[in-house]
Amino acid sequence: MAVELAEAAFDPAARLAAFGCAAAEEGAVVSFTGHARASGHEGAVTSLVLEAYRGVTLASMQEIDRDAHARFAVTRIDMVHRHGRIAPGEAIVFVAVAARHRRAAFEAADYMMDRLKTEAVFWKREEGAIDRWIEPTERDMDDVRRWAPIEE
Amino acid sequence: MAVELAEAAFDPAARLAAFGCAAAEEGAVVSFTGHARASGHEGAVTSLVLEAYRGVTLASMQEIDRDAHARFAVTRIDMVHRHGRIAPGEAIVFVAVAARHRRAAFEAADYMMDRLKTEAVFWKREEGAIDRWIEPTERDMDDVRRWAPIEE
Amino acid sequence: MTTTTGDARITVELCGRLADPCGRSVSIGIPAPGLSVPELVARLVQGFPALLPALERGRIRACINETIVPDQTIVRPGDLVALFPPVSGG
Amino acid sequence: MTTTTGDARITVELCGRLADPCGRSVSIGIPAPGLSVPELVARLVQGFPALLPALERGRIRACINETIVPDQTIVRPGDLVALFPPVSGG
Repeated sequence: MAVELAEAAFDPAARLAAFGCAAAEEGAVVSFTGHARASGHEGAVTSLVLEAYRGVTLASMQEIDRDAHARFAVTRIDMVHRHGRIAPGEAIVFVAVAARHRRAAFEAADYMMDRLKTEAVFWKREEGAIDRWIEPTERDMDDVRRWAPIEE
Repeated sequence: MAVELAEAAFDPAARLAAFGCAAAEEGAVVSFTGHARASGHEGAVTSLVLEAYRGVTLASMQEIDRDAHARFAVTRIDMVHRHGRIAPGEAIVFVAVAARHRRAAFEAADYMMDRLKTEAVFWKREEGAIDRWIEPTERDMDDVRRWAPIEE
Repeated sequence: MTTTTGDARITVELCGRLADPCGRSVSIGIPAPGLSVPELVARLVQGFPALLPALERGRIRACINETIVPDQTIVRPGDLVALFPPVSGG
Repeated sequence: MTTTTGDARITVELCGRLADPCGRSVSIGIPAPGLSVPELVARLVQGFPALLPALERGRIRACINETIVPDQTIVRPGDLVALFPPVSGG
């Protein structure tokens, strides 16, 4: 499936519909959608701006997709991440994972989101009451450390 | 949101679309869809039959929904589970969870699925090459034991 | 079809795989003061020996009047009784 | 705008919050044999003191020709150079 960096808004439900499932082998489909919130740490947010860098951003997403395939017994992954200006309520990121068993699907989606939060090449700014750059939180760093490196 | 026991087929993507998100506070939406597979442990499966029991089945689903709300910082849950005869590829169960933060959404969905697999009042039969009843596996029992009871 | 007698008859619904040997419900006699769940199961096996293998395998729970109950609960005439083999949704 | 000199000029793209003090890119001179990443950062601060607070905070990584590189990597004239503050998607 696709790993996609999108500037335009997208519809997570349409994405899930297109993802579907392969009846022969995929018993489980997990999706995660991250939405821009209308309230940040510092009050009202009028938009979220995601900056990407040339080919490096998409490559960082593709690496996370590859690693999830290597690490979990999943059959297909769909990943889309927006850049540019995002209005409150709009989807920023969507991942869908299909697998034979639910645990692999949950874990792969969780893993990809932890890595997207801390390693995907984006810089994120909230605009609104106060403009501020958002960097990974301590919690985000703790989350991603749950996934010990796999042995080669 | 709804906790629903449905006899007719439903569309997980339409369900996710209807679930949406509240821009003010819901940054994360996780969905899980369990699909009937065309191949079971004993070969080809032509249909999956889910038997429910009077009001007890829905009540068991509602209890899982209530417990997830009590246990995780989630804002809304949608849960639908089919009974009756289900064709390969069709959705059996769908849960969606909205939360301010992604970890709560992932954990609540994971938790609900573990409990639905082992505690929701359904009996499940694969029909096909060999007809067989499906009961929770050792793995399912291990999965649900990950969630230690919360202290009252 | 039934081979036991008692002061009153109740219908026991048999859920999931428990319906395979004898159908989805059977009728048996029980004493007017009622029986505990294990006593009911024993009486059921007495009346329907074909149920024995199914009732011996896995944890069987009773549901009385749409509530899953502990084994020491007394089943009384007039109760809506069902027996549940291990459940599994999803 | 620049206060340093060298054998060649390169443009350094400044990503995320690094663009706040001086804009999205600056041009500086570097010696023809190149510089390590910390040396480049030091030269940048020399030329653009307003960048110092932003470059001192958090782990800053260099990206050369669209690849994130270790600090000991040598930046040479002609390279496509960017500096990355900590990233965060999702």
